[in-house]
Amino acid sequence: QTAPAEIRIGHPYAGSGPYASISMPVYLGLKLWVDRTNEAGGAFVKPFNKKIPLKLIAYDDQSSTATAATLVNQLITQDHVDMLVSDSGSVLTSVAVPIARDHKQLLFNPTGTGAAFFTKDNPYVVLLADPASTVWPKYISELLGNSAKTAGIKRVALLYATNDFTGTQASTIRNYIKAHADTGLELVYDQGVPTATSNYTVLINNVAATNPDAVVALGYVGNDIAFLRNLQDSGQKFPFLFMIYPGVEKEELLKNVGATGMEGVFTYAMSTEIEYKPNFGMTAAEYKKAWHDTYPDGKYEFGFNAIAGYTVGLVLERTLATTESLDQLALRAAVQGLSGKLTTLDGPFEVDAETGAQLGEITPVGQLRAGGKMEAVWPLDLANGKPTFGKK
Amino acid sequence: MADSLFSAAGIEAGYGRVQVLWGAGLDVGVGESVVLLGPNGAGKTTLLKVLIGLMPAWSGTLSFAGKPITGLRTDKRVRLGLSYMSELGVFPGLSIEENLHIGGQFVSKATLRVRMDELYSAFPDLAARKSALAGSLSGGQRKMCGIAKALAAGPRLLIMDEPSAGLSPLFVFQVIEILGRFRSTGLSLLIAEQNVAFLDLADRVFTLENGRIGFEGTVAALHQDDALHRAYFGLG
Amino acid sequence: MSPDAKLLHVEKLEKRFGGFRALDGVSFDLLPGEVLGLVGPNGSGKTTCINVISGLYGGDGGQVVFEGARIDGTAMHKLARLGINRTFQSPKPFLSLTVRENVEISARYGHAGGAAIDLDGLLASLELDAHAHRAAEDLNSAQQKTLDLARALATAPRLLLVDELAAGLNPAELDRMAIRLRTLADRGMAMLVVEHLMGFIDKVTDRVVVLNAGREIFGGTLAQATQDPDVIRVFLGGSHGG
Amino acid sequence: MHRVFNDLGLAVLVVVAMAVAPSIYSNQLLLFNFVMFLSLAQGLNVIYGFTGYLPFGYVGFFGAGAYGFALAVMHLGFGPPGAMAVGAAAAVVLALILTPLFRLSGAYFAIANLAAAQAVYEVVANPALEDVTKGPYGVSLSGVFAPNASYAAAVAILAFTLLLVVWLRNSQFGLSLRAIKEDPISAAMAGVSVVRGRTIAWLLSALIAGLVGGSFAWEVSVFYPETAFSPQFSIFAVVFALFGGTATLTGPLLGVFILYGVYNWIGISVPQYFQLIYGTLIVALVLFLPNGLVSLLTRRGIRVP
Amino acid sequence: MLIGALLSGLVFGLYFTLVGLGLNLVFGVMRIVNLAHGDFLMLGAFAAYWMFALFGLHPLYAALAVLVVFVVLGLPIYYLIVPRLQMARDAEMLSIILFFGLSQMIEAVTSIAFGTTERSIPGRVLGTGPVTILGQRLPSAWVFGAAVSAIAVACVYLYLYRTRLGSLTRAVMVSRDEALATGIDVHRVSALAFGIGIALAGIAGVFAPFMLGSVTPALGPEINVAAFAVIVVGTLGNPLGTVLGGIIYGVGLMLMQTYFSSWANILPNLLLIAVLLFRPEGLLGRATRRA
Ligand SMILES: Nc1ncnc2c1ncn2[C@@H]1O[C@H](COP(=O)(O)OP(=O)(O)OP(=O)(O)O)[C@@H](O)[C@H]1O
Ligand SMILES: Nc1ncnc2c1ncn2[C@@H]1O[C@H](COP(=O)(O)OP(=O)(O)OP(=O)(O)O)[C@@H](O)[C@H]1O
Ligand SMILES: [Mg+2]
Ligand SMILES: [Mg+2]
Repeated sequence: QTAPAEIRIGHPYAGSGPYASISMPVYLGLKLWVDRTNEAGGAFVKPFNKKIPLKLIAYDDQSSTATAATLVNQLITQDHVDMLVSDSGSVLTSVAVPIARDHKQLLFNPTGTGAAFFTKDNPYVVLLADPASTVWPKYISELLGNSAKTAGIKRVALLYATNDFTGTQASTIRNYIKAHADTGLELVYDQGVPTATSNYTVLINNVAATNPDAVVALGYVGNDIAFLRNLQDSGQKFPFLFMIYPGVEKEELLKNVGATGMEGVFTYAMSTEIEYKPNFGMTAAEYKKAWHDTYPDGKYEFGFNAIAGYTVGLVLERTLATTESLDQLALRAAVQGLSGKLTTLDGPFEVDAETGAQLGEITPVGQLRAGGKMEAVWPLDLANGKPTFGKK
Repeated sequence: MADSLFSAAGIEAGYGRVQVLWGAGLDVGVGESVVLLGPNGAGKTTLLKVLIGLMPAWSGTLSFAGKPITGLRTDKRVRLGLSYMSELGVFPGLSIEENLHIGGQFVSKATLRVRMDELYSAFPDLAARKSALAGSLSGGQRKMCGIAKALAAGPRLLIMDEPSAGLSPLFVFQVIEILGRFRSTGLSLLIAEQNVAFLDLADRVFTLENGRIGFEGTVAALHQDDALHRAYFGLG
Repeated sequence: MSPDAKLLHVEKLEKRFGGFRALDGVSFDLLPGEVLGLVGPNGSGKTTCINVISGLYGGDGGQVVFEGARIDGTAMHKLARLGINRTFQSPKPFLSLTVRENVEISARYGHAGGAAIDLDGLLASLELDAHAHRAAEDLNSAQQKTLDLARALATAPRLLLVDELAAGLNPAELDRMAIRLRTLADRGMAMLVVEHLMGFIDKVTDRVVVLNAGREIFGGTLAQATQDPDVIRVFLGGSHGG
Repeated sequence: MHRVFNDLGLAVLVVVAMAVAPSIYSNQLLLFNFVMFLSLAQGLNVIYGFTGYLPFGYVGFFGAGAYGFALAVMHLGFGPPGAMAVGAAAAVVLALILTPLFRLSGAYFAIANLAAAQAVYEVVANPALEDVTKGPYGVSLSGVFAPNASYAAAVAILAFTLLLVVWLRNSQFGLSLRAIKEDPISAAMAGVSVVRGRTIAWLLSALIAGLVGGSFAWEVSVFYPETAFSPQFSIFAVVFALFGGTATLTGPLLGVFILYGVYNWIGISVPQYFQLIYGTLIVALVLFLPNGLVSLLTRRGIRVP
Repeated sequence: MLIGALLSGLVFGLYFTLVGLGLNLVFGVMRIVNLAHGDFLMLGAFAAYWMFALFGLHPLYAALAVLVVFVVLGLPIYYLIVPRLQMARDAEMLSIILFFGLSQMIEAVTSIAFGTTERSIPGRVLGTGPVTILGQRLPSAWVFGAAVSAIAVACVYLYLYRTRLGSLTRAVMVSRDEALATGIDVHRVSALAFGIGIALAGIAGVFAPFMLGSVTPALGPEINVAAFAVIVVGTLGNPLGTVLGGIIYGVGLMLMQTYFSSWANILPNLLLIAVLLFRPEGLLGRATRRA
């Protein structure tokens, strides 16, 4: 078998519409990796025992699932890509899952964490840069349980945006609290709000009225910015506040909310904060510099999604380097082979052998300090600081 | 004959590719009242729309007070002292009072106030319902409002399209009487009508047939022509 | 007048718009083949009366009885099929359809029974045959009114409500229209004719009802009406004109 | 008489072309989307072209069809044909509930219909109904996934839709709808039951969207409420139908083939400026062809199927 | 909780009055549905953002600048698009599509120029700490936004009901044909109304980063839905109606957030449908006759 002239990587992304803000950084991260790899002569492909240049075929689906679906089909049936990377987020990934499966094409899924995609009978999907939604809140749940015992954080208010991503995390946390009632944990407020919610003043008032010790507010970037700004404006304080994006897209949040508004907030301590010791690819600091060198105008913020795009590239690179052939199932086997061995700037990589869901890359809980600094506070083995609680 | 105030010559116009007017022309003198008679579909409405500028003339010339106005927009013609009362005649969604204000848009506030008092006393029905929407009025009441609105502009020449259509006999007399009153203040009138009662107002008559001017002359001359008399006054 | 001989019986009809009483207890009867003129000053409620009888507006009081059955509250299209039809003060044809299609629709959907209508003959009798295949929007307003009439006649109504059909017609056309309506009445079609031209009313109607401010102020022949001081004061204004 | 045959001929041609297309071109999903938009644009034509009511929330029926399909599969264990019927029924029931909207006209109707579609979406996507609809978490129907069969179903729906439009264009009923569109009061006085006529057109139009939604659910099998209720479906159906020219058979078909063709072509060839080019194209088309593509012919008195 | 919800509903609703006002004006005068309204608002927000980021310009000055620039911008856009559009048979419906296209263009250009990240202006710019009214704490930026809205509404009201041009504008709203026949320069009146309409959107946009937390180029469509609800619940062409619509919307939203939070977004839709069905002419509208 002769080596192909290039390895074709297909990827739909959202250049506009509601998902553009999460999708563009992933696309640009992936593109950065492709460009860097090609500068170095391409990626090493084991079956041909040589470096082969990469070709990224990326289409804009404009945040439309119908368009995303046809583009995925286009990539498979017309462009005959060797590796197919889906768009970011669960909604735009969803349509690609059955199509890829139907065409027996492995879907490299960056951040589509919806639990429904991963079933035992479908070997054609694998989740790369995020743990599945049900796995993600593991540590924050534990931290809540621990704080109940050690710091009297018992009354929990849960406020979440009603979409797959945050809704699933909310239900994991809810289940944990119910199962650990013996620690004294108690849900005093549990409400979903539409994801399009952009003002939280009244909601914050209502949450405060239940006199909670801890508030867990789960939303997308826009929700979190609005929540934190409204919280700051209202002068309200909660002893314990957990949110997703202050850690996930810290730079963007800092620009919009300011460091003071985020001080003391618990959040996921992403790879942007935790210096994982990658055994492959750039470190977070190196990558951050590379990002700002490549995209200097600040149109696309450096953050977790930017890392996710690059991480996908690293996984693809390792997969090519270890696969037996370019056959799709062989690729899947190769990805599986990386499980537990690969550590990137995004943390340890670990895939559920049966479903393809990501089990690694679980993010510790961090807490923001003055000036926007973050300390990991849970689990203890990853912690470089101790959780502190505000006054009621 | 008085000095010419308004004249149109050789007007050709139509809708799409259908030509309706074939070289029609007429003139109105200062202080003169002219009635335009014509069977249905002769093109009276079309001619009036060309005169006021709501439709372009394909060819022909228009002049007002000695100035050419052929290509001028409607609003400019209104400023010069032309005023037009369409078949609809009013803004249905505005009150009677507001309609009169709009009619008098180019008139100074003080003048308008005086004129509106005059109009209200001429049209007591309107005075009684100043703030009613014109759209809730009956057909005839609307016509009254339309006339009042057109007069509010204080025009030198008032062009009207069938002002009597749908008016009860009493109102027809009232309208004729009111127009007569304004005519005596120097207003010129150009009225397209079917109702020959309006000939009482007319100094001169034009007839329009198939887009061309047929007869032009005084009312007396019209009466003398047997064929025309039959056509425009009927048998009964 | 025996009750069953009446085609239409209108009793104490009321209609309010907000606080305003457009009809304030109007009553009259109509026999088959009879032509009743409904006259009165502008705004006296004539059109409203037709609107209520033809089902466009629901009444606020009183009743309308047609051929012995109450019809107030019945939908317009059902009234059309029962044999009641009308024209509109400002014509409302189906503008983008041809003249012929306009009448075809009402013959097909609104036919009130009896022999099928000869549509071409109908159009010819109304001088619309030359325009049969032109869109209704190409007609002038008087022709559109005539088309309204053609559409109403295509349903073979037993009661025809005519709202200011003559407005805008020249005297010669008026005469022809009057003769047409008279012929229809002589064949048994009852009519309620609203009109301001007294000459036309005189030629067409058997009887008139004069409305003022939503109330009847007179009922009888036109000749009597022209002598009535109230009618003269509010409606005719000194002379009986037309 | 040969008017009908012209119309029928065109309908058959399109259906046959779409039926054989997958054997020539392998991006079947793209073809599926073409078939889907052909039906949606014609379904919209049924209500807008023939009665003048523009359902800007047309996707509501599409989504109802998709979710009707999904619920029947998940909760009733129906096979795809039965589930399609449930989807169609869901759309028709929704249309029945929305009939009072006909009291509105023009933009009011369009906006109210848009709001209605949003409201249905909010209900379906609400976590309170997780047990029924799976709320915001989306449905997965991988058990029935069968792209060839769902493609065939979509073509069948297209055939049904086109026949329906042919019938409307050549029947008395269709003529009465146009009368209602011109002037409902006059139509009533001509004996046409305005409510009945409009309602039938409305239900048929919803039925088509419901069926298409069902076939879409079957085709994609994994989707979220955002997917099934994406405003893009309404907007595209409207844009395609109007661009081609409504109240004809040809117009919406041309609209889909040309505009959706161009859409995909731009998307694949110049993805960076996709949205900009497509937006500009729409603006230009409306300005230069305000009465639709077929008006180029009808203006010259040529009858278009 | 109830009073808090009512009060912030009122304040938030006043802001949404401003959001809907321009759309109302444009629809009323031109009978076109400006589906790009939300995008003009978004442009206003980006303008304010950049003026602040580059020059530290206070949003109030930004609002004034936006007012001038947008009115001036509106005139060419009007003359390029609207007269042609109005020659179409069903211009009202066609406008929906045309402005959808325009909205796509605006979003695309903005995304290309500024990227897709969230942008905002620090809240302290409009005053620090909450304002206490009736014992309820409200973000001072909100109070600021509401005040500007109230002023804008008052100006539009004065314009329409107290100036000559304004009454001509209302005449055009009622009947374009009659306006032409009366000698009103319909295009001038309409172009100005269009400019004012998008300028109002732009001014609302200046405060959007405060009222909505942050903005991205994709903000437009969401805003449109809310704006439609507000203007339909009020009455088309009636600025006072828009105030009523905005307040009902704001209060309704906050009450829903308090008592049925996950259903909050269904409210504007239901409100809109309900009002249209029971009072098609809007809450303050007056009906006209049918025949
Ligand atoms: N908008 C239009 N489009 C096409 N043709 C028209 C239009 N308006 C009028 N016409 C045609 O132009 C001719 C003249 O119409 P016009 O309305 O000027 O006549 P008119 O003398 O005013 O009649 P009427 O006594 O009915 O008012 C008629 O044949 C009519 O069919
Ligand atoms: N839909 C409506 N809303 C409000 N007022 C109405 C409505 N319809 C009619 N009116 C009022 O009812 C009264 C009677 O109107 P109607 O049209 O019946 O008069 P009419 O006798 O037909 O007058 P005309 O001879 O001028 O046509 C008028 O004062 C009118 O303003
Ligand atoms: Mg005329
Ligand atoms: Mg009347």
